[in-house]
Amino acid sequence: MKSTIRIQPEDFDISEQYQLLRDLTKGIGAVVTFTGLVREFEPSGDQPSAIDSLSIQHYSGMTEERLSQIVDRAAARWNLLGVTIIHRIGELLPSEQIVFVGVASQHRNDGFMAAQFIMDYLKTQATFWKQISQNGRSCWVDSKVSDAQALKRWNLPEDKDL
Amino acid sequence: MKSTIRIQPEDFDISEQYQLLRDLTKGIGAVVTFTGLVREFEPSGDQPSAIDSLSIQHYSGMTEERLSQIVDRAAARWNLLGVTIIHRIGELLPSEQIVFVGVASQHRNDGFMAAQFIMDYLKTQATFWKQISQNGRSCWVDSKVSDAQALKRWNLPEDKDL
Amino acid sequence: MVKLLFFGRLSDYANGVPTQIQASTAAEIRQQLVTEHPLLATELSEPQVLVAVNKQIVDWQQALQDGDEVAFLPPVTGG
Amino acid sequence: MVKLLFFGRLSDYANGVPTQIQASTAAEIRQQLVTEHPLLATELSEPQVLVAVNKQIVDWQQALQDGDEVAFLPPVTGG
Repeated sequence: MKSTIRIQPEDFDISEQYQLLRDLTKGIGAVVTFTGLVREFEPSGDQPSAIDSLSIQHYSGMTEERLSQIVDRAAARWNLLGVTIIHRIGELLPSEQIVFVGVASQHRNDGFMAAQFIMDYLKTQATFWKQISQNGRSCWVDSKVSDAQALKRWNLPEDKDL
Repeated sequence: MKSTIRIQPEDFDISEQYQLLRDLTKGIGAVVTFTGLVREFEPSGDQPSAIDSLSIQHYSGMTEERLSQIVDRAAARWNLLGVTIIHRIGELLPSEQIVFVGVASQHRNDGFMAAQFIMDYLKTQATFWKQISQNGRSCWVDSKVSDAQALKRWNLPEDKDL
Repeated sequence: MVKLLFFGRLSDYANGVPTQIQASTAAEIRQQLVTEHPLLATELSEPQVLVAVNKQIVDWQQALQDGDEVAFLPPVTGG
Repeated sequence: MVKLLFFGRLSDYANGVPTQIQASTAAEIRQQLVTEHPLLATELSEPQVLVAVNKQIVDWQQALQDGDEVAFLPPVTGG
């Protein structure tokens, strides 16, 4: 299983990442990709309001280590041939790409499960912090209860200490 | 919700399809893609053996109708902004792309769920038939029990009559 | 007369089968094929084989209309 | 001496906080900040704030070693 983890200010090209996964080995039957984008509107008080930009901070060193643990856990749980995670940091504009998760596997279920598992853990366990700039003001984004709940479906007691 | 369904002998470019989905509306926060590829080895008797080619037949007219019903059901169940399905027909070589499902949504869970739902239904309800050429012999591929079982998780009684 | 279509492994046995036939149900079509196309008729008797009339899945006993398109579908294997 | 790092919303309150400090536990660091950086100390008291020592999550009471990197982490919001 080949894994690639990158944290970078630069944008990424999903077709390049897809090709790298596809070219890994001859047994690949399924490639699942997830790309997260900056939504152009976010709730502000009661209603959605356009955002100016998003800024992402991270804890260099710890983030890479956590993402690599998440990938190891996914690889222990499903039959995977390749995993790529790319997460951008710094200032992003509306509709820009934030995060890419790509999983290559023999069969589709492994790819879908692993991609969801990685995103659920990334959202709640990887040391990134988002600040949103909206109506001329900057605010740190609150963590979402729905993200914490999404973790529960994987139901691994030892995941708590990740 | 914008949907695109294409059945074609030609190959497709996932970055082009991804861009089309991404450009649909300003509210997109997540794009999930699934790509199915021709595996270079398939079981033959007891052990895996290299395949020469794969040939896909379909029932023109009925296939499009079924895929469009599948997309409608997914769109009724999850909050989706765009769906694209491309399925190739005719003669394909090892490692070639067979099928693409792309889903754009505000939030990641809708995209992941809809992409899996569409693939599960496509595998068991869309009128495609695969023939595999291996060791100089052509065989029609048997339907898989695991695909029929994957359907059960969606647990919709009315899906039976699709 | 109804139009006949055979897909997947059924198409391997459909050589020489008329593309149009006179029949009042799909079950009757299968019956008509027993003598001259026994292998195809046997395949059609597999319980997983479905019948579509004008691209809708129907019962083997549904009454056919003149001009209907009757398709015999083994389990699908796309994706 | 241990090295201090503050992330997310905590970093907004960390202006003027020394980057190195003498302390035997993370809990003691918080205590030391109460007088001169009361807003930061209040934020650090939020139950969701975690402490990492040398990039591993630890208890607030864990004994610190000279040269440790002590990071204060509010709930993460990546992806």
